[in-house]
Amino acid sequence: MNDVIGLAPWLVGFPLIGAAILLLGGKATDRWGHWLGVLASAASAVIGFILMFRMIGTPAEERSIDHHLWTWLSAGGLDVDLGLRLDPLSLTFVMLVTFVGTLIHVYSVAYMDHDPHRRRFFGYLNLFVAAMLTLVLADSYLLLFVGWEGVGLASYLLIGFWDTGRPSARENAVAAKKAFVMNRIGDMGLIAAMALLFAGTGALDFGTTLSDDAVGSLSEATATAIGLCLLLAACGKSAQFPLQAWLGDAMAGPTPVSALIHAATMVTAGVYLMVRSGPILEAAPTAQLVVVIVGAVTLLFGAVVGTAKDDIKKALAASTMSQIGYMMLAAGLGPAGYAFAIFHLLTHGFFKAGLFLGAGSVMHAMGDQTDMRRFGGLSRFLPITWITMGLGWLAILGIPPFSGFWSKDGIIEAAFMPVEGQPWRAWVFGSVAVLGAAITAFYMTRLFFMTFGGRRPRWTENQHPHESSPLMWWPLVFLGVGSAALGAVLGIGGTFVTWLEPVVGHAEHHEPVLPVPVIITTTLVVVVLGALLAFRMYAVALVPEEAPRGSVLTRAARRDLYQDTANETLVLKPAHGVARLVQVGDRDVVDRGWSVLPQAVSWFGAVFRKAQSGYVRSYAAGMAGGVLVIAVVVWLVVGLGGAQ
Amino acid sequence: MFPWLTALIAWPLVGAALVGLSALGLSRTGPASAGVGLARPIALLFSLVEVGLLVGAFIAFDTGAAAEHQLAETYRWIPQIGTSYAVGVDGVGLLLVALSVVLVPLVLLAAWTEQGRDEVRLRRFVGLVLLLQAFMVAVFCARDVFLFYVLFEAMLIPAYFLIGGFGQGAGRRKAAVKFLMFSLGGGLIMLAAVVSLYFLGIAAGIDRSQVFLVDELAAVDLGTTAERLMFVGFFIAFAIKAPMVPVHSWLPDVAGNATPGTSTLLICVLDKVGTFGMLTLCLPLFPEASRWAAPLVIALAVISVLYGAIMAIMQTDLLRLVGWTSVSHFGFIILGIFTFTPLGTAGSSFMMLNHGLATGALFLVAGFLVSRHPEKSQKIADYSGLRSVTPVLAGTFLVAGLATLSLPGLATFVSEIMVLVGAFGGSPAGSAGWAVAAVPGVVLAAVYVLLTYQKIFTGAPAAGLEALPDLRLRERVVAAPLVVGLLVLGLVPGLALTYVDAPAEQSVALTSVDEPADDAAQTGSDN
Amino acid sequence: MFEAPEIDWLALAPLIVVLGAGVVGVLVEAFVPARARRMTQIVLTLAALAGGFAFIAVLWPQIVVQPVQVVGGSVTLTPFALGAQGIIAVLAFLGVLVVADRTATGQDAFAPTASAVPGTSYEDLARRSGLEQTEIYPLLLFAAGGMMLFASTDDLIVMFIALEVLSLPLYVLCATARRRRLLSQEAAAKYFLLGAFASALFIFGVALIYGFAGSVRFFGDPSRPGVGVLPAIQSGAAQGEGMSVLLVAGVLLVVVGLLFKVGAVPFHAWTPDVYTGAPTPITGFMAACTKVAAVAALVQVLYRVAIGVQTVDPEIMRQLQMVIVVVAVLTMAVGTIVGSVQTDVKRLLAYSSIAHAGFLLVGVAGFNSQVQASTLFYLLAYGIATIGAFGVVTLVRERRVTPGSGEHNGPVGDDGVVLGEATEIAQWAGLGRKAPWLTAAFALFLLSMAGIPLTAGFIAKFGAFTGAASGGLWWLAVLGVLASVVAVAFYLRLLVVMVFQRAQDDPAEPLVKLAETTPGAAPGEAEVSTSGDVSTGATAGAGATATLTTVQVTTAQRIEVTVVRSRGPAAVAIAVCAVATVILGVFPSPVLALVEQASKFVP
Amino acid sequence: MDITNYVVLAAVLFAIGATTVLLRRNAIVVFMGVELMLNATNLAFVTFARLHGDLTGQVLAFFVMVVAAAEVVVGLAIIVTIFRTRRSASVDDVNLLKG
Repeated sequence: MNDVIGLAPWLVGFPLIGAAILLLGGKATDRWGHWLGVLASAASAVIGFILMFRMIGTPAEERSIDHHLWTWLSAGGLDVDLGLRLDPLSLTFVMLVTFVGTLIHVYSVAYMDHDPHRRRFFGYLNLFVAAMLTLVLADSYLLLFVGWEGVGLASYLLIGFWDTGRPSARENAVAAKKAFVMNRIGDMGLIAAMALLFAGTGALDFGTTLSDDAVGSLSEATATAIGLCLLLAACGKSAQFPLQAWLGDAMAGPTPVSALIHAATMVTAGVYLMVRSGPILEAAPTAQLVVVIVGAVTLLFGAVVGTAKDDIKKALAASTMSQIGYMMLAAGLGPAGYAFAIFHLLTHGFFKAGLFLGAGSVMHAMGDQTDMRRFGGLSRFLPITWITMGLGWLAILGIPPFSGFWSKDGIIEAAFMPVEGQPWRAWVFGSVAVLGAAITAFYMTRLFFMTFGGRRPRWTENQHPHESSPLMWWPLVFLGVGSAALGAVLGIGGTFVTWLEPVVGHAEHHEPVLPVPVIITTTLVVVVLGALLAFRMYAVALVPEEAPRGSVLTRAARRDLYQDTANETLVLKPAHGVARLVQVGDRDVVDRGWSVLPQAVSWFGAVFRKAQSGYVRSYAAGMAGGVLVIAVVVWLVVGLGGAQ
Repeated sequence: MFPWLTALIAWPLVGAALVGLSALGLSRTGPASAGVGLARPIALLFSLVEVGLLVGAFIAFDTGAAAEHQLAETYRWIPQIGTSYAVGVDGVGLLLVALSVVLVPLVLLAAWTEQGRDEVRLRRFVGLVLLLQAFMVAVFCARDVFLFYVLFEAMLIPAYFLIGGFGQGAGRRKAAVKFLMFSLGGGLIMLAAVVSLYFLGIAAGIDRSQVFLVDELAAVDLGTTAERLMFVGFFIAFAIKAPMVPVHSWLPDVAGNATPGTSTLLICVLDKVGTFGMLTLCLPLFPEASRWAAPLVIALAVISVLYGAIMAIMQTDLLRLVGWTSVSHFGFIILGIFTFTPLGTAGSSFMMLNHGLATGALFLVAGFLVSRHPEKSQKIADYSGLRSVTPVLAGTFLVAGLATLSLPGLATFVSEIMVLVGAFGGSPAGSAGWAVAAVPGVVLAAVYVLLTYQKIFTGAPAAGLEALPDLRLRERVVAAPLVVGLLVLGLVPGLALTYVDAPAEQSVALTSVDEPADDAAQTGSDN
Repeated sequence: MFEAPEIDWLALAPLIVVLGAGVVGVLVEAFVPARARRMTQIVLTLAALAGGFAFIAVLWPQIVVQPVQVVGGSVTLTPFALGAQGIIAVLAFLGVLVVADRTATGQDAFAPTASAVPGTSYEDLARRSGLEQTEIYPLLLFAAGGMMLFASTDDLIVMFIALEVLSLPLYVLCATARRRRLLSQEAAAKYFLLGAFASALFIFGVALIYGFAGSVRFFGDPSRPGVGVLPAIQSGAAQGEGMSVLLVAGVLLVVVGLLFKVGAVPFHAWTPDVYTGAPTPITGFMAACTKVAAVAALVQVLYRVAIGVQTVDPEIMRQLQMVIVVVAVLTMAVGTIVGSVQTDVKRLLAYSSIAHAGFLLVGVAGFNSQVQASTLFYLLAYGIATIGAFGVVTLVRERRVTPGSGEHNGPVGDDGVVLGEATEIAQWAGLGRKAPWLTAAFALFLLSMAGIPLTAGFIAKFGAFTGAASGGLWWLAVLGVLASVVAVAFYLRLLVVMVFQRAQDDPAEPLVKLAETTPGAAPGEAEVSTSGDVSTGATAGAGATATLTTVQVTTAQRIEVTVVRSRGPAAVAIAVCAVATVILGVFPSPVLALVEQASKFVP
Repeated sequence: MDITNYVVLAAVLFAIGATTVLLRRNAIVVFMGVELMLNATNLAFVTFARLHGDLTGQVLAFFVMVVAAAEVVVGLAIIVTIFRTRRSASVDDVNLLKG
């Protein structure tokens, strides 16, 4: 392992250099820039593979390596090295990011073919890959934060990629800003967590802070505070309730971006953070509970929103939110859940990326139309897309043996694990997980059949759907295969769980409150029921081209359960009020307050000036008066005093 | 040993004299004199040679003893008043000297065409800039309270003329006066404290002819009441300079009316005197009073952080907005200093440097933008959709903006996190709470930077702006060092932290409760 | 029995040279032909002042070691007194340089015949025949001599004589302005009446002190031990209550007389009017030198009284101090606050002078010999800046221009008619463009007066505040600080106009004040001439304010502001003042060392 | 007769002189008020000289007289000049300078 560890920095280095060349190189790189981007990402992927295989070849207990690069920050008692931590967890992410990332790079070459700013797009993509790899490879919270905000920046740039020159340009820019700002709200949590950690343990690197000694030295209150702060950060990044509002708008970015950043990788960083910080969360059961609750709430929230969305990307975004809810739920369950959280993260990365890219392919074919009510009957025209998306659809539904089944089922089982002293938890969260699976089945089936099924197309005029270029469908094929097989490959025999054990620890096996076969069966039954319902409504029945008014719940779900309204009323308006108050206060109180001084001087000046009347006699009177006053005062004070 | 600091101080003075005095001889109606057009190149040359001198100073500086004041020179200046020409820098001072030395050539370059072809204005402008530079360098080197005070006030004069004489806003004269009145008001309050120090120093037995040496005064116990009063005197002056809410009112006006170059020098360098003074004068001279005042100071600092950020969000004028962001950042710096942790103090010291680079970049790039507008409008609403028109300008602006919002990977992040993390463990009561209260500042920063970017650079290009030229080579040369500096210091902050770490430890040691003394007392009582 | 007193002629030499030259100057008026008279007078005056200063320099080492009482104390040369004399000599020298400058217009600031009624043909004739009043030079010498004596005597009656010797020439000088004659005469009348009133108060105070002590000398005559004010106080003669009242009232009146000369509130009212009305070079001379003499005398009187009283009753001493403190506060307040609303440059400088009197008194109130010496430095710094500033004012003029004639493009003095000084602050707009060097110098003087570091004024102000603080008057120092903030504001206002504002007659932006706005008269003159009409009727008329009665401003003409070139002396004076302001600000050490030596009041 | 009475007389005369200065408009009369104050001073000097048995006071009175004479010369010259210009000797008319 040590002979290849020197390659690790190049995981980040290649895409970073790629980004630098593409962004600074200017028009000179326009012609070949996209291929450079692909190459940089692919190079990372190759290094990732090498490291991965070497890691597999090392004994389990040696699978955590901290690779020190240089002393980053050493001042005032805080010593943080700039170093990389290579362990099964980070390498899993590396593989996901570089492999899926490279596929998406390739896809984008074709997808962005007509965009005059393709080079810039690849620059941003490379920047994202570099930042995401920094995030997962960091060996300290501080460096993690660099990647954390780096991906935020890349996300910002990519969501707002079309921020000029289109009718929707301003909205895209606003969406980008919204994403970044909401992420920043989460980041406050990370900053606060770091402050607490430094105060509590005197360090910020994983090696120290997550060690048993350090965690043991934290009081439960501190650990809870840290855990909640980390959760806030994770909520921001992973679009978990209550910071979920940005993700839907983030679909304003080009579809490969949605696939890579807002489905497969970046949004799952919150889960990574939770799993990485496992030892701290385990010391804070309350925080863990909150994590689970957040996961459960988001799971349902996203699922409900997903049922009503007609925009294919927004529906997928809601689905992403919901799936991450699953992961978050799992991450809150302790060691039993960690592995499945990451497992689901991995499989989700594949199938959701595939679904998004498929959606991109559909949009490409339909002239950038995203409204599913304007699709229908596309399976004939886009066979490869249809099949690969179908694999993704089965995967997300959790139909055995597709990959989603292996990971999601693990989470559902874990959710049914009893918790000592709190018997209600297993039932509540288990049921939520099952319910979520049913709704997922409904909305994904709806999405699938509204797009590909249906008895007649609902296209607008002049649509000539066609399969996309090989550059686009080959990645789909790869992802489709992954969606189909990855779960089985890693899931059978617990390979993946074992692989992660060095990081997340071995989970004591408890029996769920229900027998496992019962859980599996129940889940499958409700999933099939949900899918059938959707099939009946959207494949068998005619889908109207204009959305019917719908029930109260539908309308609410279409508007994301009024999340923007809530934010508007609860946060933005009061905040704006405060800002106005400050502004008016600054102008009318502070600034005016200071200007009172010169005004007062001028006023007194004008008054005293009148004494300078120009009349000699009044001047003389002033003098005489002055003499008299002084004399009287002196006489009163001194004269009387002298008489004694 | 070569007197590096004196050379650094004197060299711009020579340049200022050369260029500035020749400007006085020119009147617009007068005949064209020799050397027309040479003012800018000569000034630039001087400022670049100054950079060379700075390199020499850095080489001569021993980083192993960064807490000590090195390159020191002490000569009697006015023994009757007790003041000496005493210069010397510790790591923090050296970094700030570096900031003042590095920014000047960039500002000169940025303002290359700003004053048009008016030779008189040009010469005066560059002369004043060099003069200001000499004072700024000197003030960061001063190791004598009186000398510090003299420079503290004297540098207001070139700054005043730079604001009032060369600004682009209609209110520049008012702004200049406001700036000077606030600064002088604070300065004169400080003068009262300086006068007091004179007597207290003599009373404490310091040689009358050198009573103002900081090192001597720092060793004196002034007595609680006197110390507190004097702390207040010094602190008000520094707070006005810093600028801290509620004595910040001059800053937005200046930022909105001065030229971007002036604002850069003024807000990014000159104002650092405030925080520098807090760090190197208030803490060592008045440790007890600093502890006493810390809770209030911290509260005001955090209020500044939020207040400045909120006001920045509400601005409609681009340059005023940048000014307000500085109020916010100075809040962070002060927070770090007055929570008395090595980490926070080191972070504040580092932030003084970073803020200069980041906000300087933002001011200058904003200036480039404004200079392109047909009407030189500073109204944010007058711009739109410029990313497609001037992509490089947009990118540079965004990078500068990201530095302002302390994006990790850039130097500003390192310092900000150091301040926040350090402040959380601060010793004054309530530090942790105030530190947490300051954290939303990072969200507000994101809002003001990205909102501005969104309004100016995204959407459809505004009418009349469709054909603006992108950044010219000269302008790129200005922006590049700042951006590179921010990146390099972000990735290898150790380059700068080696200079600030030891001084930070030392100043925190000064303000911590004197444990050795307590020990001595205990052993004394044991005996 | 009459013994011829032994007289230390060397100690008197500075006075003798200056006053003697004044007498010679009178003779020059009588005997030297008119052509050569002016030059002779100027040379004589400057030589006398330089000679006087040379003698002071020669005396210095000796006096520092051993102060001298000449003629039993009529002239008491302590280092402090000699220092004051030296400063007066230097400032008078610079002042005379400004006075002597006729500028590019070829006219000095003085009326050809001050006694002529303005606007009469007689006056016109005098102007045409090129008459000049060279008597001003002997008058200046007498005034300077009087000031030097005023600052260096222990004898109150000599002080009174010196007061009159310095004042009477000044009254006359005030009345001699070439332009704005009405204002000049008014200034003289006010100065005279109020000055005489103040003198009367002073001398009555002297009489009361004489009544108390039987002597008008503080230290007394060495040949008559036991006789003198201080011995009288100390010998316990102060036990009787009546006597004590005499002393207190007497000292009070004497101090009031001195405060009048200093220009302290409430005895300041003459200052703005006289400074505005007097010919500007005289204003400069008077503002600088009189202040030195008056403050030096005040310091010595107070200090001597303090020596006496402190031993007897420290409480009285404290009361005396409080009087000075209250006056100082009032003076600072009025000077700065009323100054901040002025619109005329000379008047603004006059209020500045009042404010500075306040700052000086802040230092004086410390009652500490060490610090009183720094008062000398203050006086020097203030005097230099004042003379320089008024010197600049003499060069900023109004000029009448007839548009369309093509004249106004030519150099100054060739065409267009240069009128009086442009003293409205608004008229100074854009001066920085027209005359950068002059503006720079003026800005320097303003900054020095404002007490900005690296100028002499700052070191001076520091000394004053240290003085107050050393006397335990911390709060007074703080008040002084606050007042200087206000003071800064009004210097700044002028600076802003000069440097930043665009001139109203800037060709680039023709915002010309056309004469139509005030028909028949130019703005600069309008106010004065109409007022003149009110009081004097048709005889005086518009021309009453200027000797140039033949040139009328027609509607087509306008007034521009211009800077006339100095013929040399004023430029030299301004340059010297500017350089000295900087040197005293940056390297004050040598002068401060001298001043420290001067911290001796006791003979 | 008690010598104090002379002092009191001197004070009263002085006060009358001062009042004249304050109350009368005619410049000449105002100036006469000043002269009266000076002469009151002379009376005081002489009285005190007598009191102390010291000749100095009487000599001082001469000095004061000489000074008074000199003041008259200058003062009347100024007043007359103003009168010739303005045809008025009222001090209240001379108030162009104010503010």
